[in-house]
This record gives sequence, structure tokens and C-alpha cells, in this order.
Amino acid sequence: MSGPFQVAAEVVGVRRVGAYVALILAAPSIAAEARPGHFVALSVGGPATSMVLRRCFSLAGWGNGAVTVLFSVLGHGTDWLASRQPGDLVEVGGPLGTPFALPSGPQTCVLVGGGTGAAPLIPLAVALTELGSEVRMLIGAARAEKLMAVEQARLVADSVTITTDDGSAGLRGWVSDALPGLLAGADAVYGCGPMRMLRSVAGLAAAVEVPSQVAVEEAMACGVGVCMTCVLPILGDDGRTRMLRACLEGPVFAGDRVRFDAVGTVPADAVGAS
Amino acid sequence: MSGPFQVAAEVVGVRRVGAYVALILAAPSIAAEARPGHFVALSVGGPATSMVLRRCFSLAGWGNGAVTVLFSVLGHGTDWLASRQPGDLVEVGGPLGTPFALPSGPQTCVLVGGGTGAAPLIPLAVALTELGSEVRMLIGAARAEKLMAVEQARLVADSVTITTDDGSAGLRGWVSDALPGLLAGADAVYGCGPMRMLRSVAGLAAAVEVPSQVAVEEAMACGVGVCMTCVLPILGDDGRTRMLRACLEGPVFAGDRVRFDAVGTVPADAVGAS
Amino acid sequence: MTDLTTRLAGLEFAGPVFTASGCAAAGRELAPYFDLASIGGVVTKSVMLAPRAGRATPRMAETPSGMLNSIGLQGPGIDTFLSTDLPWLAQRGVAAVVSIAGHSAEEYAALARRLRDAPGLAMIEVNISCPNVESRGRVFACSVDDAAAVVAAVRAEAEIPIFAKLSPDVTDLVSIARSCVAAGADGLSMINTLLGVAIDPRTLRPVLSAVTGGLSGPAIKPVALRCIWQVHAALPEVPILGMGGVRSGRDALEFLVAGASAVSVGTATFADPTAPARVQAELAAELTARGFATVSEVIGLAHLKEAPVREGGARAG
Amino acid sequence: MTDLTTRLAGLEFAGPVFTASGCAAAGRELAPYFDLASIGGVVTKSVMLAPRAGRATPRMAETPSGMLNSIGLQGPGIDTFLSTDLPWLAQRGVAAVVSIAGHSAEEYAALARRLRDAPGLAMIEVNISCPNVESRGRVFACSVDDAAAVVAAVRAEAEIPIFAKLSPDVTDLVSIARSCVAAGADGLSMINTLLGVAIDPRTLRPVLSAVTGGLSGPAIKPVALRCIWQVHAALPEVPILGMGGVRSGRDALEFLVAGASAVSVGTATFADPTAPARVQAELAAELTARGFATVSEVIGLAHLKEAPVREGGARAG
Ligand SMILES: Cc1cc2nc3c(=O)[nH]c(=O)nc-3n(C[C@H](O)[C@H](O)[C@H](O)COP(=O)(O)OP(=O)(O)OC[C@H]3O[C@@H](n4cnc5c(N)ncnc54)[C@H](O)[C@@H]3O)c2cc1C
Ligand SMILES: Cc1cc2nc3c(=O)[nH]c(=O)nc-3n(C[C@H](O)[C@H](O)[C@H](O)COP(=O)(O)OP(=O)(O)OC[C@H]3O[C@@H](n4cnc5c(N)ncnc54)[C@H](O)[C@@H]3O)c2cc1C
Ligand SMILES: Cc1cc2nc3c(=O)[nH]c(=O)nc-3n(C[C@H](O)[C@H](O)[C@H](O)COP(=O)(O)O)c2cc1C
Ligand SMILES: Cc1cc2nc3c(=O)[nH]c(=O)nc-3n(C[C@H](O)[C@H](O)[C@H](O)COP(=O)(O)O)c2cc1C
Ligand code: FES
Ligand code: FES
Repeated sequence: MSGPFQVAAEVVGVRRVGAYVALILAAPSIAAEARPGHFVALSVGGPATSMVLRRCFSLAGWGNGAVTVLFSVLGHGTDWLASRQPGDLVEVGGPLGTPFALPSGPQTCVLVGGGTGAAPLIPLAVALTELGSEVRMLIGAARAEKLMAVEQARLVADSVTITTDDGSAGLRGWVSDALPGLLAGADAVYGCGPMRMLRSVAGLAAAVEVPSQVAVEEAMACGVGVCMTCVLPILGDDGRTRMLRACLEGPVFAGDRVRFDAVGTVPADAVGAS
Repeated sequence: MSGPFQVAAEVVGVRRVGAYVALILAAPSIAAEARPGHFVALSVGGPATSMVLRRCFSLAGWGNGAVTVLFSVLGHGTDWLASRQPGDLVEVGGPLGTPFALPSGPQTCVLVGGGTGAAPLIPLAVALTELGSEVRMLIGAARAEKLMAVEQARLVADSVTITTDDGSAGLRGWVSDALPGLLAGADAVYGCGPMRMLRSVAGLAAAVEVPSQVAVEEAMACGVGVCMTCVLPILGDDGRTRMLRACLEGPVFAGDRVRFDAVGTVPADAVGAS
Repeated sequence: MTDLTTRLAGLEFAGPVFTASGCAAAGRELAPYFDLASIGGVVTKSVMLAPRAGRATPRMAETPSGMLNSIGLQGPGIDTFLSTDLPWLAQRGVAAVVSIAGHSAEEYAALARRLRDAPGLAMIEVNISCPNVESRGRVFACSVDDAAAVVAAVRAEAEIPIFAKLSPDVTDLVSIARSCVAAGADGLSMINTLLGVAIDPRTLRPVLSAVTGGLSGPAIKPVALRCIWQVHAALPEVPILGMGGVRSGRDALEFLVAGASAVSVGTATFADPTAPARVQAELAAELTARGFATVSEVIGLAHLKEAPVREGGARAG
Repeated sequence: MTDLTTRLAGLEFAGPVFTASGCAAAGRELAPYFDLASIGGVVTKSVMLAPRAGRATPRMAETPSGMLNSIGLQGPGIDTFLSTDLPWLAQRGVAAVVSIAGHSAEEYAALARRLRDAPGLAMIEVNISCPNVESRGRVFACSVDDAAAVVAAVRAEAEIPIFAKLSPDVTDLVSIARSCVAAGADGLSMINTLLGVAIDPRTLRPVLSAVTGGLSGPAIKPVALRCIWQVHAALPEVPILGMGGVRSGRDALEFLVAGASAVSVGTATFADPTAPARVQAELAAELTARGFATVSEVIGLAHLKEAPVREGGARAG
């Protein structure tokens, strides 16, 4: 692997997909090395912008030398990205981070995505299906229009379960309410979304002794491992907790290694805690 | 007069005119009170820009509720303005400054513009012609492609003389070389352009006892008279020199009142000089 | 609808948003853009005893999210100010906060004396970011003793509230703040500009003829919030007029919860002459959306261990 | 073509552009983006004696043209650094400038001792922007005596050049600079971040869990240029490693003519991991366009009353 790469990518497409925007960028080198769980960092705002940091997005798909990100417009950065035109150039770095670990053979897999966390699950489902796995997809959001990538999910997963907090689509409630019903005979659980959701996903999987992998979304300044802003407490093989970088050692971690109870703090038993 | 006004103006047109860009903005209130020599201040860069100051441009024309500015793309601000699309909104303040004083009746007038300084001379020529004046226009630039508004000049002036430093169009040399030949029988001289040019224009007019008015282009932070960045030394009726604001008391001053020798300094005899 | 009435040092103002000294002249030029009586008040350009021509040009350089200025306190002097500028504000019922500047404690005292029973004058803001001729040009605001000396001199002459305006270019801002309050300041204005330099890569020379200038605008907002945070934590009873990069009602809200009792809008006025009124209207909307009944409720709220998360505020950025 | 070879305190470096401490870890993560041996060198994240977990998150807030960070010097400690990080750089022929940090002069001295005859080590950068446990947590860089004590302690142990890294948050930077040089610093790195605060208008709480953080990026460039200008004017013989908002070759040129002998690129690396190499290439083009044969020719040029206007530079902005 010779990446990650830093390139000026041409916009090949910008589409509204429900409440989200799909941005497709021509980036052959990044597409060639992309794996499920990888993310990219996009510069925003143009030459005279006041925004000095890049915006990070999970890869929602790749192929034919292009990569796709799916995002919601929240602030000035995503607003600028959503207003790009085909032909415009966007500075993009990637593929970044540690992707999901894939099984060596066919398995029964449950993929759980909350909000924008559904994005990386699409390529993950494709990869698992190629391995002959059974893919059960569980997608949750606050409201129906906030559901991400449900159409793609139906194309790539064996089953798709939907939950919304207000019941405007699928089951009323959280993904954690629906997950137990999907764990029967499961070999692995994969989750991406808000920390609170990942915590219950990892917990429910552990309860039935199914291994889980979770992709976290910590605020990142550099995305490449040089600034130390994106750390969270992770249990090591030696049983000791270290503050690891979500952008480099992550964003994917084993569910039973994330100290969910201590995220946002430096636990007293962490290596180097003062 | 109830202006100046601060409005969000819709872009009605953006055109390349030779080396320049013509930006047409829908701003009825500003157009209604515009006079030759007035300028406008445009916000640039959009919501997340690092450019905190407005860019100032002389009004090159107005009518039907719209105002036109003619500018060259120099940096990020003018580059952003040049890339606006019809329908976009631009924050604009105006009409700003003290315009040219117009004669009460027909006169023989010589209008001298250097570089982008030709812009305000077009509406000035129109106004003078409406008063029955004879308008002799003299436009200079470094090279042929840097000549501004020559076509419009031919439509509104009785005669148009061109000079270029390299002789690529019209007479080789500076406007100051051509001006003396145009002063015969002149009642008034109007100039706009670089300080060096204004100095010689005012000097040549004074030499043959023809009154002159010059519009200066000092760097401006606010454009409305509150910051004191745009001052230059001006002789008062009482014979004393004061540091006056180009954006409020100017940009138009009587040629014999500008202390050209001391521009960029605070002359020791200025009121309040320490 | 939040009640915007704002109390500073026992005085009542129409709102919590003021202009910033040197960014609104004496108010008059902004009258075409908004009703000056609708905001908290106009803080006038620092005035000195004698007329001043200021520094040579260029006096301005744009920098990333900010600007440098080296105006050099150009102004008409106290006589013209009293005969022309102040009456204009008084006639229109605009609350005037007069900023004064001098080169010695005596000059400041003389200015305060001249301002006695000037009509329409609400408060005095003491701009101590000036070189002290008596200590080799060191800026008053950079010395605990010099700052206190100036404030005490003004206090002795003034019968109205005085705010000392602090510079962020110091090692220990809190001790300067304490000494100004001990010397009689009713409140503190912060922050003045940071000292900066800009180089023109074409000429390879400084952009400003004065070489150094004062940095202002959104670029310095985090420094302003830090200064206000530290001083409010140390002196919670002392009212703070906060400034430094305020451009929106959201910004103003951040300053209030950090500990400011009111804010001044400076550089933002250059990009939008309606800024002071717009910021006050936006702040009112932010406060109302969060269900606050008065401005005073939010002052210093960010210092509470757990501030109530109110509805209506969109995400940061 | 300008010769980029750069001399600092008697040492030769491949170019005048370095990484900035804390913005490149120990170099390795940037290797995919450019040849680390092609730039002046890698200034490593400040290392302490023991491993450090750093501060709680959030540790970062974006601000206008800048960012705040409160990492809290997370790092592996000197042992792991010496066994893992430094050898990696040495094997690749990368010039390493190791930044050290401590809570007492003794800790700094111990670190310097551990670094003795470490392979591939070019210089030591002494990060004195740390709280001094012996003086109620006051930052070393804020006191003439504390700063000198740390530098002297390192000087006594180190056999290679040492640069003292100064904080801009002081009243009198030049006197701090003088005392560091008098205590044995071969050069000065400036500037470290400015202390700042960001407030989240949604929660009405500070964004950073540590409340205060260090402000970096283009927003602080005018302050950095001012600090370099003042110190170079006072101590023209002392080499300065300049930093603070450098994003382009144009910026780097401004730092050199203001008095820096070389520059570090920090925050800009976060937006573009190739930034250090790109900035050096852009600087080379700027210098060549102006007909300079060497980097040293331009150092401090802006201080000359009349600097030669060279061709090729476009307008400011
Ligand atoms: C590894 C990773 C993968 C992500 N994948 C996706 C995705 O696939 N789809 C999607 O819609 N969003 C995703 N996000 C969140 C996305 O990065 C933010 O929504 C985006 O940065 C907001 O930028 P803004 O300028 O529009 O918002 P603003 O709120 O204005 O951003 C202000 C600052 O906050 C930071 N920030 C804001 N929200 C977040 C967040 N949730 N996580 C991290 N930083 C944040 C921004 O980087 C910026 O520095 C991901 C984040 C990370 C770290
Ligand atoms: C009263 C007035 C009228 C003007 N009329 C015209 C016109 O009709 N057509 C035209 O092309 N230009 C005109 N200018 C110049 C125009 O304002 C500048 O070219 C423009 O601001 C450059 O902005 P920029 O961001 O592209 O360039 P940059 O160089 O990136 O701007 C950087 C900074 O320098 C300032 N600046 C740069 N050049 C000038 C200048 N010549 N005068 C004042 N400030 C400057 C900008 O405001 C900004 O703060 C006028 C200027 C003034 C003051
Ligand atoms: C052009 C200009 C002139 C200023 N003049 C003064 C002044 O005369 N007295 C003063 O106390 N502050 C002066 N200031 C500082 C402002 O009042 C304010 O403290 C500072 O600019 C930070 O606020 P801002 O970022 O909103 O501009 C001036 C600022 C600018 C930009
Ligand atoms: C995330 C981050 C971490 C930093 N860590 C250190 C550090 O460990 N030691 C140090 O001396 N400076 C540290 N700095 C300061 C930088 O080295 C540099 O002095 C400052 O950021 C200004 O340069 P810049 O604007 O190019 O980033 C850090 C800066 C940032 C943004
Ligand atoms: S974002 Fe910089 S180390 Fe992770
Ligand atoms: S530009 Fe502000 S006073 Fe003229």
C-alpha cells in the first residue's frame, strides 16, 4: 500500500439524496486503495476561506476511479461542498484510517448504522456479500427523511431493518431496540454512528458473545495522525488503556476495546494519565 | 438625499470587457441617488471568508434600478466578484463619497482617465453632455488591452484621445504628454487614476489656469468615514492643510487643493501634525 | 421577547450592543444606516487634548480574518469634540461613551475635567493603550502602576462611571485589571487590538508606514473571549464591555456567557455599517429563542459547571 | 535557481522550511506525502520524561482563520521516543530537531541529558510554554528568570545547538529573548500559540474541555511577524526559526524578510499534509523569481530603510 494520497480531485457529480448530498470525486489513486471503513478529508471554502481545517467523510462507495461521500449540510464547510459544480476541483486526502477487518470466509453479519453512520456500511455490505456472507442491515435515524442510504442498502443487503425515533418510517425507536432480534446466529456485528449508539451496539453484541467492530466519529483536525485531537480511550492487548487516534488507529475499533464509559475523558488508569 | 444605502443586491449581469469585468447589480435606491464620481463598497468572499474588508469601485454607470462597476481582477476579492452568477446576491453600500461638482451650464471639459480610472468618467461625460458641454476624453493605460471603457467613451464624448505607455494603441506615452494639446479653450479638467497621473493632470491644468477636479483611489477600510484609513493632505480655504478622508470629503477633490507633494506623509504644517 | 435593557455601572442603556472606539468616529457617519439611539450607545473615537493628524498612510492592511491599523489617534481634539461631536449625539438622545487618550496621567485628568457636565455624556472609556512619555513610551496598559495612575487621575476628575480599556498584549491581564479597579474603574473594556506587522511581498517592506499596527477582527475573537473569561472569573462583580471580532448575534452571545455585560462592535462595522444594530437584533433573537427574559441572565453563564443547554441555537461554526 | 541550503547556529540544513512541533508528530505519518529529507528538518512533538495521556477531549476548536488546541502534550515519553521515533528519522537521513518540555528546570536538564549523542539529532528546541510547578504553574516563557533558568539547565547538558521557543503572550518579548540568549540559547523559535477560548453557542459552554487552548493558524500571522520583527531588530545576530500561520511560499518569504532565518509550518499541515514541502518549493520559486542566489540574502531585508523592489512578486492579498 503506497497511500494515503493528497490530490486535487475533479467533481464528477453532486446529487441531493433525501436529506443528504452525494458528492462524487475523480480520485483514481484513492479509489484503488479504498476499503470499507476508510474515510477522506476534504478541504473546504476555497482560496480565501477562513476555514483552516478539512472536513472528514466516510467513503460511501468507489469505482471507475471515483470515490463517493454522503453527507448532511450542517455548517459552512458542508454547505460549500454541497454547492460544488461538476468540473470544480476539491483537495482530497485519502484513503485515511484503519478500515473494517473483513472475515476470511462467509459469515452471518449484522451491520448497524445510525444517522450519517450508514454511509460506510454500503461498501462494507458489498465486500461481505462478495465473501458469500449473509448481510443483515439495520439503519436508524431521528425521522424518516433523515434515513441515509436505505435504497442502496436494499440492493446490497439480504435484509434491511429500519428504525426511526418518531416512528415516521420502520419501527419506532432506536436501532438498539431492534438489534437483539437480528443477532440470532450472527457471527459478527459492525456499527457506525453516534457514540451513544455504538456503545449499546457493542454492549448488545458482547452480551450474546458476538464480536463487534465500531467506526467512531471523533472531531479531527488533521485526519492523518499528526495532531492528537481525535483520541479516545482504547483497551490494549495488555489490558492497559491508551488514548489512541481515531484517525489512524481508528476510526474502526473492536467494540470490546473502546472504553465507552470514559470517552471524552482521560481515565485515571490510562497510560500517562496525570 | 437619504442615502447612502446598504443593500443585498442581486447580480443582473457579469461580462468580460477586454481586460476588465463589468458587474451589474440591481440596487434601485443606490441607482436613484448615484452621481458621477460616487463609488460603492462591495462585500466579498461569502459567509466563511477570511476577507473582512469591502472592496470599493467607482460607479461606471447606472439606470433602470441597476448600477454597474468595471474592474480588473487583481486578488481574491475581485476574483470572487468576477465569478458571481446572475441571481447571486452581493452586499453593496452606496452611493458613497463626494461626487464631481458639475458646472451650471455648458462648458468645454477635458476628462482624463488612467487605468481603471476611466470608469467614473463615462457617467461624468454623459452628465456633462446633457448640460450641453463639449467633452474631450483622454484615456491612458500601460498597454492596449489595459485600456478601459474606450468603446463607451466614443459613444458619449465629442472626442476621444488614447495613449499607451508602449504605443500598442493610440499615442505612445502618458496622458500627461497628450493633455496639453487638449487644454486649448478648456473650462474645466476632470481626472481619475493613479496619484502620479493626477498630480501631473492637476499641474498641467493649473499651469494654464484651468480649474481641475481629481478623484483619488486611497486604500479604504470602511468607505463611509468612520475608520480614518483613507486620509490624504488637503489644503483648506483657510490655507491650512488637513488630513481629510478620501471616502467622505473625497474621492473627488479640487486639483489645486491636494498636497500631491505630501501624499503618503503627514506634512509638518498639517493641523495636528506632531 | 427578551428585554434588552442593559445596566452597566448603575446606568441603563437601550441595549447590550455598542459601537467600538475608533470604528464609528463620533457616530454621525453611521446615522444613515441605523437609529443610533436604538443600540446601547456610541463609543467615540479616542479624543486627545489637542487636534491630531495621526500617522502617515498606508494606515491599514487586511490580514486573514482581520486587519491591522495604525491610524495614530487622528482626531479634532477635545475642544472641537465638545463643541461639535458630543452635542450632535446629545440632541438625538444617543448615549455617548467618550473614549479619552493621553500621553501622561495629567493629560487624561485634564480631559476628564473638560468632560465634566458635558451634556449627553454617559460614561468615559479610558484608552490606556497609549505610549507614556514619562516612561520611555511604554504603553500605560502594559504596567500595573501606569495603568492605575491614569485611572486614578481620571477617577479624581470624573463624576460619571469610567471604564478602563485593557490591552491583551500583557503577561498578566488579571493583575492589570485588578489595579485598574482598585484605582477606581467602574468597569473594564476589553480587548484593544493586538500589536501586529504585515509585510508586502511585492516590495518586501512593511505594509504600514508605521511598521506595526493593531490587529482586530474575527481573527482575535478567541483571544478576546479568553481575556474576558479570565477577568470575569477573577473579578465576577466588575462589568465588562467586551469586544474583539464580534460580527453576529451569535458572537455577542458567546461574549456575554463568557462574562461580558455588553459588547462593542468594531471592525465588523467596516464590512457592514449596519452591524451594531444588526448584531443587537440577532442577539435578541438568539436570547429569545433560548427563552431568556433579560440580558443579565446570560452573563457569565459559561462559567457554570453545567450550563443549561437551551433550544434554538444551531450548531457551532 | 536559488540555493536553499540553510545555516542555523552553525548547522547546515537542506532547506529553510521545517515542520512545527506538535504538527507533525515524529515525522513518520507525513512520509507518505513528501520526502522528509528534502525539507530543512522535522521538529518533533514536545517530548517529556514520562509518557503523557494529555487532556480530555474535545481538544480542538476551529476559529476564524485559525484553531484552538488543548492537546496537553500527549506523548510516549523520552524512552519510547529514543528507542522508536528518533531512530526512524535517523535511518532515513532526516534532520531531527527534538522539542522538549518539562515542569521544572531539572526535568528539562534530564531530557537534554537523555538526548546526548542520540543519533540523527540536529538541534534541541526548548518548549518553555509549560507551567512551572515551582512557581504556582506560571509558564516559564512568561518570566525572564524562569525562561533563563530552563535554557541554562539545558545548555549545561546539551552539546548541540538549542533554540528556545518563545510565547507571544508576554508584555516584553525582547527581554525574554535577551535572557534566553544570555542563558545560552543559540537561537529562538517564535511564536508558540496565543492563549484563547472558544464558546459553543449551542451548549453555552467552552468548546474545549480544558476551557483554554492555544490559537494557531493564519489568524496569528501578523502577531508572529511582529514578534520576529521586534526580536530581530533587537538581536540581529540571533537566528530565528519563525512560525505562526505560514501556509505558502509567499508567507515564508514574509517571515524571512521580517528577520527569520527559517520557518516552521504547523497548522497548515492539517489542511494539506504536503504543506512543508510545498511551502519550501513555493518559497524557492519566489526567491528565484526575485533573483536571490541564497536564502540568507533575504533575511531581515524588510528592516532596510529602502528594500530593493524585486520583480516577479504579484500584489499582496
Ligand atoms: C471519520 C469521520 C467520518 C465522518 N463521516 C461522515 C459522513 O460520512 N457523512 C457526514 O455527513 N458526516 C460525516 N462526518 C462528520 C463531518 O465531518 C461533519 O459533519 C463536518 O465536518 C461538518 O462540517 P461543517 O463545516 O459543515 O460543520 P461545522 O459544524 O461548521 O464544522 C465546524 C467544525 O466542527 C467540526 N465538526 C463538526 N461536526 C463534526 C463531527 N460530527 N465530527 C467531526 N468533526 C466535526 C468540523 O470539522 C469543523 O472543524 C464524519 C466525521 C469524521 C471524523
Ligand atoms: C474609491 C475607490 C474606487 C475604486 N474604483 C475602482 C474601479 O472602478 N475599478 C477597479 O478595477 N478598481 C477600483 N478601485 C480599486 C479596487 O478597490 C481594488 O482593486 C480592489 O479592492 C482589489 O481587491 P482584491 O481583493 O482583488 O485585491 P487585493 O490586492 O487582494 O486586496 C487586498 C487589500 O488591498 C486593498 N486594495 C488593493 N488595491 C487597492 C486599490 N488600488 N485601492 C484601494 N484599495 C486597494 C483591498 O481593499 C484589500 O483590502 C477603487 C478603489 C477605491 C478606493
Ligand atoms: C481602525 C481602528 C481604529 C481604532 N481606534 C481606536 C481608538 O481610537 N481607541 C480605542 O480604544 N480603540 C480603538 N480601536 C480598537 C477597537 O475599539 C477594538 O477594541 C478592537 O478593534 C477590537 O474589536 P473589533 O475586532 O470588533 O474591531 C480601533 C480599531 C480599529 C480597527
Ligand atoms: C495541535 C497543535 C499542537 C501543538 N503542539 C506543540 C508542542 O507540543 N510543542 C510546541 O512547542 N508547540 C506546539 N504547537 C505550536 C506550534 O508548534 C506552532 O508554534 C504554532 O501552532 C504556530 O504555528 P502555526 O500557525 O503554523 O501552527 C502546537 C500547535 C498545534 C496546532
Ligand atoms: S485528527 Fe490529527 S491525530 Fe487524529
Ligand atoms: S475608509 Fe474609513 S474613513 Fe475612509
